[in-house]
Amino acid sequence: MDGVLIPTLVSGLLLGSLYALMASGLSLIWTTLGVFNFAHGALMTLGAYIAWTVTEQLGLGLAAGFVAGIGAAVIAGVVIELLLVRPFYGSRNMMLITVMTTLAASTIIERGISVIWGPRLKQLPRVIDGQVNILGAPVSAHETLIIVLAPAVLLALWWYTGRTRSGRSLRAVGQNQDSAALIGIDVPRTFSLAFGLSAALAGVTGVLLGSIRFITPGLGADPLVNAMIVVIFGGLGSLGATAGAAYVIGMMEALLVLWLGLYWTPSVLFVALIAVLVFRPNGLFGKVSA
Amino acid sequence: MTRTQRLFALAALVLLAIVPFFVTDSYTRHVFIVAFIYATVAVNWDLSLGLGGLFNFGHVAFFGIGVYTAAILTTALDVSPWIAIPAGGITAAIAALIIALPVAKLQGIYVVLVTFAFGQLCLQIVLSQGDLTGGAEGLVRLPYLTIGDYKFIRDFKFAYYYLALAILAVSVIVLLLIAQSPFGKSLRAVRDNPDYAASRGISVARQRVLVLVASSVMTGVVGGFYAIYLRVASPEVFGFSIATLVVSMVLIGGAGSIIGPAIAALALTFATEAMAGVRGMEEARFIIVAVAMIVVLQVAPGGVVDIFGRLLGSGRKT
Amino acid sequence: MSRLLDVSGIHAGYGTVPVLHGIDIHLDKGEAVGLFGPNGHGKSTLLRTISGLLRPSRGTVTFDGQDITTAKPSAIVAAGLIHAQQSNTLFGDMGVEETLELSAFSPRARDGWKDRLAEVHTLFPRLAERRRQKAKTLSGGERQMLSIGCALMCAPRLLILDEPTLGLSPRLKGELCAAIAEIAKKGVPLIVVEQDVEFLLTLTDRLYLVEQGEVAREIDGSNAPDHQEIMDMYFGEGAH
Amino acid sequence: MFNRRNFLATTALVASFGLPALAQADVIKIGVLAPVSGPAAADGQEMVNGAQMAVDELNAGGGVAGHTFELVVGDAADQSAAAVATAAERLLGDRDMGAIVTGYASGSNFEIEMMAEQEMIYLVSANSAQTRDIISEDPDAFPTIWSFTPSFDAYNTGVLPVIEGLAADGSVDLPSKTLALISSDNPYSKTIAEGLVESFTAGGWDVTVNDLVPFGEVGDWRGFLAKVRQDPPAVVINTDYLPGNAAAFMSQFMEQPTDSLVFIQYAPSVPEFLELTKDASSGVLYNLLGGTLPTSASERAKDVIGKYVETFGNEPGAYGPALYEEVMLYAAGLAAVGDPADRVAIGEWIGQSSTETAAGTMAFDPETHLAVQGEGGIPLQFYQIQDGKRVLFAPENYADGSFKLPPWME
Repeated sequence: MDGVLIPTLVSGLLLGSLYALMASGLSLIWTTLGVFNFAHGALMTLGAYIAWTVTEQLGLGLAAGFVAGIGAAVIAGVVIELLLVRPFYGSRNMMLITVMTTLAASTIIERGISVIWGPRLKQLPRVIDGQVNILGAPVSAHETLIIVLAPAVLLALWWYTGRTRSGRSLRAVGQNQDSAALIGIDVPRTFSLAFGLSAALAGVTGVLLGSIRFITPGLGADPLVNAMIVVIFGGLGSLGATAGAAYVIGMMEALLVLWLGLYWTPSVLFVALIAVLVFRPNGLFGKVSA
Repeated sequence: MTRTQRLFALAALVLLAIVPFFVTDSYTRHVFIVAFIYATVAVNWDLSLGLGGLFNFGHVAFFGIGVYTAAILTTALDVSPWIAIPAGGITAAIAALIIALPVAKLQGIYVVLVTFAFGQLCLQIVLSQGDLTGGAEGLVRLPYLTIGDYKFIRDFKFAYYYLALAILAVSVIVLLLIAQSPFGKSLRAVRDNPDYAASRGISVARQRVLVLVASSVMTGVVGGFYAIYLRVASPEVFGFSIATLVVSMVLIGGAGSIIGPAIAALALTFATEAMAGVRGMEEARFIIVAVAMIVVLQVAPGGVVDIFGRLLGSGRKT
Repeated sequence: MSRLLDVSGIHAGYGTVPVLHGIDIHLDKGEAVGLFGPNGHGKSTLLRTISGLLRPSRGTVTFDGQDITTAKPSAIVAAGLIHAQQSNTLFGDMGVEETLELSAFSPRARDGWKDRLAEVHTLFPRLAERRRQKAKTLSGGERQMLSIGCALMCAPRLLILDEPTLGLSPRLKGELCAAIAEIAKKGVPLIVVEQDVEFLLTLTDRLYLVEQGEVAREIDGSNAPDHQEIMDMYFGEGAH
Repeated sequence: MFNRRNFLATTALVASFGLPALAQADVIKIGVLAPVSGPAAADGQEMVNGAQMAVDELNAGGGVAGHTFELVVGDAADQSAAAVATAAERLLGDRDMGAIVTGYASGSNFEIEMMAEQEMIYLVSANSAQTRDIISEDPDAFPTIWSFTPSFDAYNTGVLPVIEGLAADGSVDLPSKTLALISSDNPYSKTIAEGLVESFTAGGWDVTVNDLVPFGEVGDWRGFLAKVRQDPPAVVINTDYLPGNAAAFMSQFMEQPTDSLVFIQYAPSVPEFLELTKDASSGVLYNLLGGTLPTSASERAKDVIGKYVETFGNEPGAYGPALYEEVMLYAAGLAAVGDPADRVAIGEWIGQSSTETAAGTMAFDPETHLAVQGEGGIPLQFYQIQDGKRVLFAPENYADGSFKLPPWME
């Protein structure tokens, strides 16, 4: 069984890492603004395309590509906040309206990418070539990097929101906007900050994903669905709950693939998801009462 | 609904009813039929989304369930398409009851997420039950409608046009009646003032179950019609692009107004078709629809019907 | 004496519902002023307008010679006008110490925040005891202390307290009133909203009675009412 | 099934104002029904390019029988029934439409019946199983519908002889007759996988692993590969045709390769697959039915690909040349018949024709309206990727190289 189990666990870890990176961005915006950003996947895609253009077309190297890709995602994220989210603050159905506007943003970005870059597949070079041996299972160095990098990013995020002034201000705004404003926090600017930071996470995920999968205009669509499952499982609450849920889902998915085959895995995940919500309406790690 | 609006709706219906006598080409009639289908899905979605304030992201799944009900009944069980079409409404209502169980208890974004997951689950089931559903390929060559010797595919879509229009008209009338019933009023009251429910002892859970089931029936029926009309059922009906398109119709038309989404469905279908004829606009037309939706949400949150209402000077009563 | 705060002719409300109908109040440097009046007559709305949470439809607010009518709340806080809200729940999932640290947010408040933290701890020893506890686990009185503590961390040049003793037991209320008196003694200009007019009379120089979104009466040392009069003001003439 | 002659009789009355009859226009429109937006846009735009290239060439040469051509695109978008039907209706409604060409528009080819009802020339270049199922019941009812893709049966039966041939001539040493197979849940991959299993078991082989993945993006194949590594088979086959999935499969296989031949359906033929997998794919086998022949093996292919690269700046996949050839074949039919309004005659002429195309000799089976496969028809081409190049090693008459032992088996 060892020969199968270890690679499966590594798969689970890799999936969990990718989900954690994506879902933490979603969760960050949700906890700060109460907005669910359906354009998160499209921001990932945008980051990957910009990184590809800078790396491959302009030939400026992968490092420059990464910076440009993440930067582009951040700019797009802030623009979405300014144009598509900010006008609806305080309106009765803000949460639902912003679901629609961010969905529209994702259409615009994805279709726009298709117009600009054309439909042909692209791929970024890997950050590191070669292989690493994890407990006897060979894994590509690039994927190992993702497995190591994701927890590091999450830790940095945790440290940032817990220990720094601007990070704490994000949490403060998420918990009580009026009180935050009354101790001098610029609430709208904090919203932009949350969107920018979340978009940066999307960009990071995008460029990492862009070198293990082909880059297409729909690169972010599937991961977005998975990240949504993660945040539902996690209960959209804290960073810890989201990250925990990400790794639980990643492992579940890998083990389900092993036991049931890839075929039934998505259906089982969806059923599990709906079941979790029936019994725990605020998610697996969410608070029991609303 | 004011007298003006009722007159307007009646005039529109009469106008649409005489269209086939002037529009004789199959293509334009087809675009009308597709617009009626989308309009039916949109107005029913408006019941739960606009009037009920329930963000049911799985509404298009009811449509897909209707599509596959009709397709499976006619192919696997040789049921007459005349029975298969309304059967779509029944299965869609059953599905609505099932999804209402978790939805009744959930709040806000969780409603969005769980109904979205429901749509994805339907898609997965269709893909995995290939023997019955045809899997990713779908089911083709479904039987078409006939009355005696009269074949619906032999009249340049004359009869299909009226059938589609009838389904839409029935939907709109039923929904307007619901909107004006005590149930519709309590829906709006709860939507606008959640505390009202508690003070009046209204069961929000029961309301949600009712609203989901009510909005699913005609959606399933028109799904059945879609399958029989195009003679094919394929899994794209559960996809994101149809959901996005129809929800833009609801919002551009004006959520909660019933008539608005129907107008928007016609307008958007013809507008995107007009753009489809232009080389190089293939992606851009989707961008234009998305931008239009954003602009409407920002400039006229009540939708185009609200703009018309203001122009006509008759206040919108929802 | 020079004017610190001048609120003149403010009209404000929520949506289409007007609450304030041209209210005027003012405060001089070194002064403490009380506001009282029946609930729902616009006291909190007035404070929200002053601190920038609500934009008035008409009228002006001037703080220390600067027009802050349309300023952002963060800019108003940065100028030193600090407002501690009624029944402020603050940040439920944040620790006590963390909240106090964060409250020294504006550039002006950052200087000497450690000294001020020590002062807050001296004023409210309980906050020091509870430093690791999350705000939502605090009792009502402790929450009020934290709210005032946070306001002090902002380095106020004018401190507005909205019903700081609301819903507290007499013992706790006494404790808080003493702390507020302590703050006033240090020379921080205060605007305090309270139902307990007698406490206000001991604490402040002047009182405004706010009714129907207007100042119904201004009271200073020269026309201080007696207990019966206050009760009448509150409950109307026919309340007995 | 409806019958064409019945159809004409029942519609004769309305036909006078309803049926779009081709006017005697100087400009004949040629429709491309293709997914030019959405997830399959890469294929769709290549289809448009190929057809455009043919139209431009025909017009530059002065047109055919006094007519010049204009291209009209119908977007099949996400390939939903509504999108395909609407686009098809739009093209069919155009009275100047002479023919409609495609690689594929819907997954089910249901639009074939719409085309047949209007007696529209419709040349398809994919989904031959669906085309056959629709046409074979009553081939006479579809005189204008022809498939450039031959039956996929050769995909099922053609692999085993080639692999056993390699073992027989000593090119590779197969330690056992075992096969591990994984497929994706779409009709194309699944049908081929089932056919392969049947043909290998009939040949006395053991299928040790037979897995299925849902259709769509699959980034992680390690579950399947773990089973492969536990008990290494002689041959590993993946019939998932999506290039992204295939690339992930190959790179994950190469993390710890087993002593097996690796065969992947279709995906390695997509241009990007090579650019992106680089050395990871060296040694992998694939085959193609109806794909463009290598330029070294066919003058025609060299000519068409050369023109395509010159016009659009990149190597085409299979659909660019296919649509080019479709338009060219229609033009030849038009030249022979002369009257663009007589679409049935042109369709019947196409059915009788036998032409040299970039994919091989194009002739059609009257029973299924599919391109004829094998000798005198479309060959099943076997390729191996060798150091970033595609090498055709079977059949021999088209070969431009020979099989080499994959690097991981050396």
